[in-house]
Amino acid sequence: MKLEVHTWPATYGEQAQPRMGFFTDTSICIGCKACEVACKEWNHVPMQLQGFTGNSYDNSVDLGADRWRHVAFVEQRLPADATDGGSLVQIAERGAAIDAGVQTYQEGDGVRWLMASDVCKHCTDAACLEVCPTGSLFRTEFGTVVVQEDVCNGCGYCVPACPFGVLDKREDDGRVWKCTLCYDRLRDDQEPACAQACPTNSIQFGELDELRERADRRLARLRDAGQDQARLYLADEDNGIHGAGAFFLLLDEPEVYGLPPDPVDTVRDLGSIWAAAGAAALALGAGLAAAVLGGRG
Amino acid sequence: MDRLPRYVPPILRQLAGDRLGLARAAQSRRSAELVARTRTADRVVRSICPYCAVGCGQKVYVKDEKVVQIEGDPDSPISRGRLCPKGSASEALVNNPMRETTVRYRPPRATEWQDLSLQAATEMIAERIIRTRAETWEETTEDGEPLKRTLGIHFLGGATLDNEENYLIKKFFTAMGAVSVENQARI
Amino acid sequence: MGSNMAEQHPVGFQWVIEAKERGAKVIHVDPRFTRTSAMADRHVSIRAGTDIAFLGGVINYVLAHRRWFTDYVRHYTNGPVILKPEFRDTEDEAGFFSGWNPDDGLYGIDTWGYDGTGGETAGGKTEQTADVSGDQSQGAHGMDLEGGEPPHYDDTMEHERCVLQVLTRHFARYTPEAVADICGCAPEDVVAVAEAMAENSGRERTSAVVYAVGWTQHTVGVQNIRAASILQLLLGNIGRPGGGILALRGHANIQGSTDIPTLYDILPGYIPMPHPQRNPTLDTFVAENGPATGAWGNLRSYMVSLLKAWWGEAATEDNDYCFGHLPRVDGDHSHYAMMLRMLDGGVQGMLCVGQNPAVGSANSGLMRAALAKLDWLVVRDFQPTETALFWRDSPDHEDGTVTAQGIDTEVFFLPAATHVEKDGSFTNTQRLLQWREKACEPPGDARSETQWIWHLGCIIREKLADSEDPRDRPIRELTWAYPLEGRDAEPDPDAVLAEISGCRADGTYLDSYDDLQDDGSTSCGSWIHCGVYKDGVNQSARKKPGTEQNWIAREWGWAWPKDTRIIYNRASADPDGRPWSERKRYVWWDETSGSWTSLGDGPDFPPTKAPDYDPPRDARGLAAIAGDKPFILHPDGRGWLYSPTGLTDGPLPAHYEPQESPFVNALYGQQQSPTRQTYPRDKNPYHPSDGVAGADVFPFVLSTYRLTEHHTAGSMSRTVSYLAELQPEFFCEVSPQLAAERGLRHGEWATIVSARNAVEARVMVTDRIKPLRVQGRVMHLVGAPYHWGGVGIVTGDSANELLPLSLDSNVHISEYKVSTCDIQAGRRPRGPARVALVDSYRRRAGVRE
Amino acid sequence: MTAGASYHGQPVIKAPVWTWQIPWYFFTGGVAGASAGLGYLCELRGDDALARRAWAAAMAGICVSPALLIADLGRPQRFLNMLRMFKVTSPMSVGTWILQGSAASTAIAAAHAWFGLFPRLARVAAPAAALLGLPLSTYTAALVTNTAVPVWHEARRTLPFVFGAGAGLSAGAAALIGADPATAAPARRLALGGAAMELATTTLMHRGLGEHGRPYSQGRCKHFDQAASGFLAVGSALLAARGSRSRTAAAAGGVLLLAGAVSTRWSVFAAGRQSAADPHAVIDPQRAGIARGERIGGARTEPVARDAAAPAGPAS
Repeated sequence: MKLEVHTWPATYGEQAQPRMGFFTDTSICIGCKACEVACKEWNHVPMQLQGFTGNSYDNSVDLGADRWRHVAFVEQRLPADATDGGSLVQIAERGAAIDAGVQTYQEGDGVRWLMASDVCKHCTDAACLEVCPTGSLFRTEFGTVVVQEDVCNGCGYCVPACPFGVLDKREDDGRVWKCTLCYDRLRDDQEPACAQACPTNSIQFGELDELRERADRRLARLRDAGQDQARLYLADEDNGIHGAGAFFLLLDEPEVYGLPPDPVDTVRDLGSIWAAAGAAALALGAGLAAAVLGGRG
Repeated sequence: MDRLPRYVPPILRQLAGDRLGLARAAQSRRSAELVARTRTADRVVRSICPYCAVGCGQKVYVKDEKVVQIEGDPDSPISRGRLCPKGSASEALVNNPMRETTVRYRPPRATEWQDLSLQAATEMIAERIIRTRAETWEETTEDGEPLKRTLGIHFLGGATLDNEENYLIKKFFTAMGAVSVENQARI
Repeated sequence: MGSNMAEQHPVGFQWVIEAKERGAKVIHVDPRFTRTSAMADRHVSIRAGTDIAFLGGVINYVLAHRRWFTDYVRHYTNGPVILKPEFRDTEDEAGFFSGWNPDDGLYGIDTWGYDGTGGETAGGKTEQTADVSGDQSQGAHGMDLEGGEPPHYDDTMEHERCVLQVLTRHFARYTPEAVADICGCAPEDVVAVAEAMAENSGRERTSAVVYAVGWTQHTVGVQNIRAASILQLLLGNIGRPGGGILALRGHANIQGSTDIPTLYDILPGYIPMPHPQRNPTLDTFVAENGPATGAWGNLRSYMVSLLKAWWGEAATEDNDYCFGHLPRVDGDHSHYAMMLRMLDGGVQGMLCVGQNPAVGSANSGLMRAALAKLDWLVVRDFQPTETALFWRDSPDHEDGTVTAQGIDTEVFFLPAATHVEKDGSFTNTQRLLQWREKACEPPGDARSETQWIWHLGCIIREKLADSEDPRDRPIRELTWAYPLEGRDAEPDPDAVLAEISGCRADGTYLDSYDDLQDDGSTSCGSWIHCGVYKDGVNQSARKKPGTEQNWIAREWGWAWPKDTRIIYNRASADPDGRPWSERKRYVWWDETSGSWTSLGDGPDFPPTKAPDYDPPRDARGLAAIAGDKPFILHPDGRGWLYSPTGLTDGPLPAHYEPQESPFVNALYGQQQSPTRQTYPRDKNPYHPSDGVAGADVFPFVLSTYRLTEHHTAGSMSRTVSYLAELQPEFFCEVSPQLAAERGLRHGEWATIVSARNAVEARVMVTDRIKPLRVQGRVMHLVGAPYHWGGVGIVTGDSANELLPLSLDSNVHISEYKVSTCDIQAGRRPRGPARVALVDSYRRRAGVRE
Repeated sequence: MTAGASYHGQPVIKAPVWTWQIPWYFFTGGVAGASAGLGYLCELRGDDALARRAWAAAMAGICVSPALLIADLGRPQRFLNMLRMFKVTSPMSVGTWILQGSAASTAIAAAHAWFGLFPRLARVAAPAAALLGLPLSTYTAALVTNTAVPVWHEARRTLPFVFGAGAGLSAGAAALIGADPATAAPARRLALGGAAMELATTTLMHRGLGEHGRPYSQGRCKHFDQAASGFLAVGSALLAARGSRSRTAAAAGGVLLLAGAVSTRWSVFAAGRQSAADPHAVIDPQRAGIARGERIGGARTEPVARDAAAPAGPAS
């Protein structure tokens, strides 16, 4: 069974807009968290005080109902002879310093500090909206995925369906919340709050096609400059979610940033899921019949 | 689906071109009519961020005489519409529930604040400045060189005061002979 | 260096990222690996407080390898100028310059001058004293030079007493190896940075140096910046696009509140406050404070125009334009000096406006003790700050050393308007005035400072209206009438700006400070701002979109002086007025029109003065500046590699250890800056430095700093939910090695102790903090952001509790960036036990007495 | 180099926010669904007494189920939004409609079985209830397997059978309690057969899960799983040995088997939470799949030349 879940742009007819998205280039993220704040301020997302986590400079922990942009901080020690440094620190140069016997520790080591702003991926194949029973989650005319706060009844199905752990239920509210890619601003031809605020343009907003081309050029440049670890994440369609509306340039493996290396839309397996459920139902029917009708008495 | 009136329930709208109910059919009335609050604001004025000295441009949206949104001003050649986390939190600074909007007064040795009108407070402060100035006035040095000042009053200003405010403060206190006017730049 | 730009000026940092994308190389020299380091091509970790040593190493490399920009240095700097034979360098005097007077701890500066000039003056004095605040009171200073020309100079720069040679000898001992041993970096680091700078400077290229309070908050703060100035002048990077020394200021209008100062020692436009004089006349003031040549040659015009702005009709030629109305300064009346005076009972009243010394000033405990000695205190802020609440809630109350009933101070809290609730201008970090439009009225009793000070002034003027006392004349005669507007009868800030900008007697507006007269026919509140209201238009309110202009964007806001976006930009052309290169073209001489033209900026130079202009010997003011001398604020028009005047602590930077240091000064016999201001007393004890008994009690270097997510002492961020949650708790950053040494566990608590106080912080063990090997020993750094206090959504101990007061004598700024401390695992003791803990440390270190 | 890495040990996906009502609903839905089938088949066979008991159990299950579901909603007053659409991609949506149909038809069939009401309607309603009861019993498995939770999703081929078997055994066991052993043979066969099947399919599921099945040997999940096996084994043994003779033994066996079915559902529920909370449960299998070359994964390191003319948006 193969379902055609790509309902955009077809269902919007003439009202369809170009698909909009984010390209988050983490190689120029300075970890300022302007995106987190601008998002909260625009969308009136409540405070979520979680105390000192010790997770480098990240005290917001993860994406969730009260955090639609989240900046990850990863501190890494790298061997001095690492030529695939990837960070913008020239680690190779450390070696000379060590030879001089000046640095007393991290002998042979350099530091790099990765920062990356995470957000809802607005998947092409979006499990959350597919499993949503109420239609609260829907795909907009911009190809984005939005929870409608006037519809959501807090069934919570989307929460475990999302392969990125983006959605969560707001405790005192009962509904599920996530990034809307600033649907209201988009309808007003404005950039989403996070992208507008981002000081270094690490978060770039635009038409997805154009962003993908830009990302390819950027990747080529970084790799030419010797950034062997640079990679694009979810920029293509040949992955388990058929590409994302929000994709990333990373400087290490996705899981280092808390992202799944191979995310898959669960609904891809819907055929086998329904088949198994159907078969099990038939088996149950057969069992019932056997028990009742097949007995000796 | 464009032709279907809004009161047709989503489950029926599904039949008209969104069988799986993943997109258009699921759109609620609120979503269909959603408007950004920057659009519905009564006016927008242009300001500058109050935190650091980069001087980022801000657009301040006002609705019903209340600030409803502050965001970066794309026209600014300094900031190009961008803001840092503090700048992005400016609206929350202005509409902060922690803001105190009435005068508080604490008499000597009291253990709690008391109420006081703004007018009374200003009057009392004026009296104290005059009194302290009189009591601590230095007319000349020991050598008879003119000093014409008081060191009995210390003014310490934050660096978020406007140029015009600083000017009036410096002008006024200098005329009063209160020379120790200082600010955050020293700190 | 000395700046964590990505964290503290993130939006400004977009331009660094953009430059980097275009191929610029970014180097970050800093004790910590910060978010700026993460974005840099190279991070060099140095010990806090050793910036002069590092820069000295870079300068030495440039000098030793003859990498300076010869034409620039020869024509535009005082490199060729020959100094007095009496001048002795730190090389000759074991770490002192000539003129040191050990009895009063001050320098006499007679020997520092150019050969053939008279004794240098500063504020009418020939000795640098603590009441003379370096450049801020001496902007108007400089030597008198006939025709604006130093008497003796050698354009070959070979003369042994010429500045370049003095410089070469002075910095010769800053070898890469010596520097590395002091800073804890590698010798290669010094060489690589110097080479990168030198390579990227010259006709075709320029390099910029960016600093912030990482340089200023030291006992040698001004000399840190002087060192950078020397480097940039040698490399020809001043007055040119892409060059310069960029001071990143930390507060929205901290630049403006220095230009139009709320500072004790200067008047608007850096005119010095008068000192007591035998002959207290305007003429004496001008003679003693203004050199005859250069832009300061017109000091009398600036001063008379200011006096006219303040006292209007009352200021006449007959009464010296009310010069006598100005109060005099004769000592250090700066913030910390006043707080100490307050502690001794010498100050009755204090007004804190948007400022929070109870957590924001160094040695906060001493600050609170001083506040308790006041009769009255006025605090204006958005909510009662730690300062407004010092009588009720403070660490001292928690310790049980004070009670509310025991504090006599009367406290007024007045709510303040926010930036969107008033019109007004901020001056950003690049001297650019930008106007803010009022969005709405402030709530409740909240008022703007303009409204508040004006009404307060009116009440006081009314009360003194009938006074016969001569001391009340200045306040009675003050020009205090402004058009009022709005619900709260607020003086129109636009009208105030117009007064600052200035006008003629007939009410027409002035275009620039060139128009100012010394005969009372012009009035101007701040000469450097003259023209900001040119043509009756608020020039700071210009907001033509940046996308509709070239990169200079001159129709956005207004920059002092004369709306100049790059200061001293005459230096962007060669001595003949041609661009140094096509690539770096900015301002150049246009022969056909006979004037300076540019890419869009105004020339910071007399517009029609030809490059070959040679001033007559009797010329004064700007007329005395030659056509190839860009530095028009100096009497000789040259950039000063060597500062013959203006500084209290020496004409050249020299490495001195911080007030508190675990190391001895490896370069000179003198440990600390000899002119630093210290206040040894019970509430402000200092730790012994290396070589003194007890130094090992506080073995670690402590550095305080800010985080992107918070603002200063936190009043504007700890109270804002979206910011509070991002950095909710006071933490300290330590290396894994120090953690192992002291049993500190990541995420748990540590107590940081100094002789001033003990505070507790969560522990962040991180590879970003590196132990460094200095003088053969391992040095550990304890990093402590200082944003917390007792008020707000998130609260915590304040790192400022730990710091001593030890000041740079030029500018009276304290050494926040480096002191020493100890650190222990676990939370701090509560109540009297905390006091006992600090006492035990004091005893062990022998600092009690 | 970063194999085994995670972001500060934080989970990659979110654990389900569902609370205690949901595992209970897995149970009550199964009871309702399979009991309807049992009731209808017994009616066909003419075993009216057993049929009435089964219809009663079905009725009880179908009444409790929506209550549990509504109680679990974040906004219970919006439960009607469940019927706003019909979405085949959402087992919860499909299940809601099944539940609606099931509830209506079961109510009619039960009313007829007990009180003789709606005889004409019941002729359609009873078989409808019986038929709808089958997917009602197994769609909950589809619901949980159609998520990103590895321990659930990877069991998508077996879990429906576990839930189906559990439904059967629950219906049988429920009908046994208080019934005359002499007339309850079909129920007993159903209960015993179902229990055997549940044990078997559970074992199959665990085996099939391999690495993904780690939660079943850890924490709360493990305890529920062990309890389920115990209850089912003891209940089955009791029932097999004495169930056909002793009313008490039949009742006790029935209760034990019901406890077993409940425990199984709780173990599945707990497994989901544990699996979601462990970043490595998500990352490692994905990484292994990439390493084996079975999957490309989300990241790529080489730029691709894009055909700029390729349309990806609406013609504009």
